[in-house]
Amino acid sequence: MNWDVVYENLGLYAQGAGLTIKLSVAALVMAFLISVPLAFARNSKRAWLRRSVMVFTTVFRGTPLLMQLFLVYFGLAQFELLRSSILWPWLSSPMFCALLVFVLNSGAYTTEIFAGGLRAIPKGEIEAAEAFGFSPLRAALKIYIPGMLTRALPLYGNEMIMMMHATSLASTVTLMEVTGVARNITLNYYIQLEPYVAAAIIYLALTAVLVVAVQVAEARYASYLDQRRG
Amino acid sequence: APLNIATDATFPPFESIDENGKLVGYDIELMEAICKAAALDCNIANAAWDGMIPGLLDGKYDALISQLTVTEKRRNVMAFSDIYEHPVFRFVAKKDAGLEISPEGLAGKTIAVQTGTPMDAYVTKYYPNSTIKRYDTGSAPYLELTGGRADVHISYQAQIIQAFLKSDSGKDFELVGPELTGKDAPEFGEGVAIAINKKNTELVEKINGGLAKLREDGTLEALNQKYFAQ
Amino acid sequence: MHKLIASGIRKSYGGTEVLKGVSLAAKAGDVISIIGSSGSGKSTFLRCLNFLEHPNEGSISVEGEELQTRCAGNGTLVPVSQKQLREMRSRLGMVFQNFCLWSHMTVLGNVTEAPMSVERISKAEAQERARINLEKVGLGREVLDRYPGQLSGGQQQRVAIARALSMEPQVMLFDEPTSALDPELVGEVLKVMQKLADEGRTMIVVTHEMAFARHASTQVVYLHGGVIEEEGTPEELFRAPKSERLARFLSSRPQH
Amino acid sequence: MHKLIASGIRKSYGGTEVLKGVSLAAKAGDVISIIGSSGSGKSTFLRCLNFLEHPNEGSISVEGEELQTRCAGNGTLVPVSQKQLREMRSRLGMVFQNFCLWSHMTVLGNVTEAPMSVERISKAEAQERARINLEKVGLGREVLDRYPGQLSGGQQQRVAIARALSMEPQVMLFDEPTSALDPELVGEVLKVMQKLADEGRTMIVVTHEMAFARHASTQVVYLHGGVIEEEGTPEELFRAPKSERLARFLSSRPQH
Amino acid sequence: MFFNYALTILAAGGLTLVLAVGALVLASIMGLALAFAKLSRRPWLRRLAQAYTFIIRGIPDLVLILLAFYSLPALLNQLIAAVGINGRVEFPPFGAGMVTLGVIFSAYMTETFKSGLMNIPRGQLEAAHAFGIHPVRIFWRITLPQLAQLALPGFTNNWLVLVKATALVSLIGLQDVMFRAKGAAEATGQPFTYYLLAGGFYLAVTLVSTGGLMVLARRLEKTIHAGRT
Ligand SMILES: Nc1ncnc2c1ncn2[C@@H]1O[C@H](COP(=O)(O)OP(=O)(O)OP(=O)(O)O)[C@@H](O)[C@H]1O
Ligand SMILES: Nc1ncnc2c1ncn2[C@@H]1O[C@H](COP(=O)(O)OP(=O)(O)OP(=O)(O)O)[C@@H](O)[C@H]1O
Ligand SMILES: [Mg+2]
Ligand SMILES: [Mg+2]
Repeated sequence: MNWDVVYENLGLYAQGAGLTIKLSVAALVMAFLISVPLAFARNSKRAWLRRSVMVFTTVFRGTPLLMQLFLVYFGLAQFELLRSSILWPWLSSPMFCALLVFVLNSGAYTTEIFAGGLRAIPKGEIEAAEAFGFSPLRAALKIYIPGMLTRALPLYGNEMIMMMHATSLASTVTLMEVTGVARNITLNYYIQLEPYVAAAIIYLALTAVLVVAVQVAEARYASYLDQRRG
Repeated sequence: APLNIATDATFPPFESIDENGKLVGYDIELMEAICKAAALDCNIANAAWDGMIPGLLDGKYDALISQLTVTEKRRNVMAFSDIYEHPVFRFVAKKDAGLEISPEGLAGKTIAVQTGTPMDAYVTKYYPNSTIKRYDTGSAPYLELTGGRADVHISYQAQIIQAFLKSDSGKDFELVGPELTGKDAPEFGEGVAIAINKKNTELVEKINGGLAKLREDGTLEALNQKYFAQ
Repeated sequence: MHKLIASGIRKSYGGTEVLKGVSLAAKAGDVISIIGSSGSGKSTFLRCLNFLEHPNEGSISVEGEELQTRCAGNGTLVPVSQKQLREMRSRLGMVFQNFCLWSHMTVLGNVTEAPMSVERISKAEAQERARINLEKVGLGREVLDRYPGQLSGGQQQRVAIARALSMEPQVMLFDEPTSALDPELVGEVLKVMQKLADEGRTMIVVTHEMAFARHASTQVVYLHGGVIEEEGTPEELFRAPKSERLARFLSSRPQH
Repeated sequence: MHKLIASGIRKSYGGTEVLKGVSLAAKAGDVISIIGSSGSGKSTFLRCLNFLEHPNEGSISVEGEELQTRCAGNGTLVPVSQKQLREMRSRLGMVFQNFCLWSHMTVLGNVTEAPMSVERISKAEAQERARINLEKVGLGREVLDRYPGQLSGGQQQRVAIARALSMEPQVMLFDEPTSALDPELVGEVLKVMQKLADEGRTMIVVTHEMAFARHASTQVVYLHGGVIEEEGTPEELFRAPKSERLARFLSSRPQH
Repeated sequence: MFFNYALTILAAGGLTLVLAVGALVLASIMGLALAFAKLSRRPWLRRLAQAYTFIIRGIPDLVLILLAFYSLPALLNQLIAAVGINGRVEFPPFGAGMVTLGVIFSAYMTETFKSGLMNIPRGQLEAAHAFGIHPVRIFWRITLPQLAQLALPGFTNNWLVLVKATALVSLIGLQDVMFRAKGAAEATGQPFTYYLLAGGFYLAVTLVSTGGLMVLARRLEKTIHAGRT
């Protein structure tokens, strides 16, 4: 076995893990923030709003993330007009492009998850809030969002993990996160198993953090879903 | 059963697919000729780079032909046929960019390379003061050149001409700097050869036999003429 | 001034008309019982009063202010101003037939949420009020931190009543507020309602408790098939029902 | 032979013991009313009878056959054989306090599902039975194709009763079967239950209807705080309650 | 030229779809079983399912497929050699790819189905049990129709990710849409053209499948949420 190769490159792995965490956290936080309002819009009574959100989620869920990243990072750069615009300093940065795409992509999936959570709230509970004259904001904060999040937690946990794995695509735009580091080593040392297993261990550890966080949140906030009885 | 030979057909003019999905290119023609000369029953398959070397080590593939440069490190894990070609490496940059191709001249400039290639190893070692950006695919560095994110790119001269300079987007670019070969830096390797599973010494001999025949009857020379004559 | 006026409420589901023009006017301190057989439209009417169900026709005013409505595409009335609707609703407390407690909140959360969110009173004050109201309906401190799913049916119903009380509304709408309660508690809850009535609070109560309708209300409305078949003081209705249907309805009550 | 025997049923939630050893025996034709204040454990006990709630201690036999149980890790009893449990349950019909109709099935679907699934009778036969039972509880053909969400509270409750009847069970367990009904219907449904009793069917009824407990049952059990505080014939209990608590419970019933 | 390349790329669509559908069936069946295990009363079963979903979701798909296709047979072959039997284990790429994808997505499906199951009103299941209906029958008649509706958003998400994850099988020598698109992109130096074409293929699959699932959802929603509360 060639574990010493991994050992020699531990520094690279640490940097890669740092970047993976940075990308995941930033993407997840921003995707969360855009998904909550979009989930409401997705269930809106107004057809045009509902449909526009649906177009967004369909396009971003419907095409490969790699392609989205490719188009934004390499594609936009081919337009002379953009290169000379004030947006260029951002668009020329791989970090910005990768984050933009991750947020939109994960936002699309998360929107659908949250929208489903909203639909699972018993109608009577919503009517009760209406009957008391809750303002839309208060009803959202106190009734809809807690009900939605607690019901969507297991699915949202899935999405967080998938998003974290998906950050591995950042290496296609030169951001050396964990998978990129592992790939680099396999290409340079012609060993396949060890570098990827090392990467897997890092992902496993990060996943453990997410899974435990979701479990704690479930136990703390979603336990009421277990206790209902007929 | 026929021999399974893999190639990563993303590197014109050496190996790529034609519009019908058929494998074409210098390496492909050579391999077919070798098989014929050595009376081997061969099946050349298109494979992803990341799965190729494990496939060879694992016995799923009997040989690889994919412009593999022979290096010390690679010899540790696989066997090679006799060297059949000594590739020329060149830098490419925008016309009239006035770059001086030397470690000092490219200091502070951005060099794009494909990850894990001899070119990567070369610039990593000799251009410490340049920013080196690494990409998964052969074409991405060209997009970076045209998009203005990279100043120079280094690759196989034949590939630069075929994949970039001949195309529309490459019309503003030109080859720059000296022609580099294995004699200039050990990173470029001893030359290009066919990789064969270490245990299969018999196949190494058969392939070398075929190669020798091609050398004698002028087929190899004809191939070189066809692909590399300027 | 009337606390609540509903006039000419009509409501259809699909093709069938469930309410065929029902009107009602309640002054301060009025306790109006709505009785009638199952499926006669009692719940639907009560839900129209605070526009949880959009009627097809009719109008609602609370404390002299009429809710502005316009006709939507599907033939139902919709409020012109959501703000006005909200404002109006906050003056109407509602106890649902099937409780509709917020399942993700504890009992304390259920009872403190509305005053904190709508009236904007402090947490401490809301909790104080919650404790008083829960005590009124006979619930002790041990249930405060339970979720609705961990309560017995009667406990849930009482939390729903306490939740409605917590808003100190001008008009209370009750949909069978004692259905899941044992006689002892029925007595207790009715006493609470009586006290509210004495305080001058207006109440509209859909009920199957004839005893309550008879003894505690100032007016009784008998709904049948989506129309008011008969209405009047409890005296009038229970002593000498004019309609034959009402007479039959009243006579079939279990013999004691 | 006893139709149903429960002995020494104990049940805790977390730390609190809700049932502290409750026993009951019902012969053919017995109508046993379980009364008691809210939270006293009535529903829990009824649910233990068909093992929807796993008791911590105690045993259940139906028609002389005892349900085999063993102690699970968490201190509750679990059935040894799921098949035996299923077989036993199919002889016990249950009407839930909050109906628990299957929301994705129409009324007809709700009422035909169990006999078709368990007894394996034909669709036509099940539908025939369904119509008879729905008629018994006063529901006409117009509700057959509605979903539970489109029914009034009373209608839902009656569908739940019809659903339980459709299994023609040996023993019927009712959890407040008339809570959402108006007096007229209460009368109707009680008549149905009376008829079932006359047919010799055994019934165990958690109820707040003292009239029913008094006039229709052969035995009354008063639960308080998880123990049987008093039991006996309705005569004994209603005429001369021995326990002071029961006396208070009975006296507080709304005055007519 | 474009036309022929496009045909070559789209011809791989069949492989992508068959692979994805096969993996989906496997993932759904396993996911359902594991979801029930996660909600089981038996602690060991719960923990087993938890460990499974944790490990499978924790390891990147790429690593899992490399391990399953290259390392696992190598290990088996070493074992076989050690025992002294003559012969070699070799996994067929198509089968191995489908099974690996199925296993990976079964872990995600587990969470999806679990949350759906938790949102079915408990009382309705209790009612079914109270009549002595057989659990299998309860599953088909009561649980599944409601689960189908509740789990649909998560299920759709998983399916869409799965369709695109089939691109991983290029690592084990299979040629899917993305692999061919990359081949065409590199051969012609026109990456945008061919990646957009591949994107169009996936989008079409998405539109057709979400359209179908939406019709299904609407039908289920009509029945379950008809009326109030
Ligand atoms: N899941 C649970 N967790 C904790 N406590 C519970 C749970 N379920 C019920 N309880 C408590 O157990 C006690 C008995 O409940 P049960 O439902 O049997 O009462 P009940 O006699 O049927 O009352 P009601 O007449 O109001 O329906 C109540 O105090 C209730 O709060
Ligand atoms: N969403 C709906 N779609 C179709 N019909 C409905 C709907 N909601 C209610 N109905 C019907 O409207 C009628 C009136 O219902 P409502 O709930 O107002 O009755 P109710 O008087 O409150 O009866 P109960 O005393 O049983 O609660 C009933 O026949 C009911 O079936
Ligand atoms: Mg009603
Ligand atoms: Mg109860």
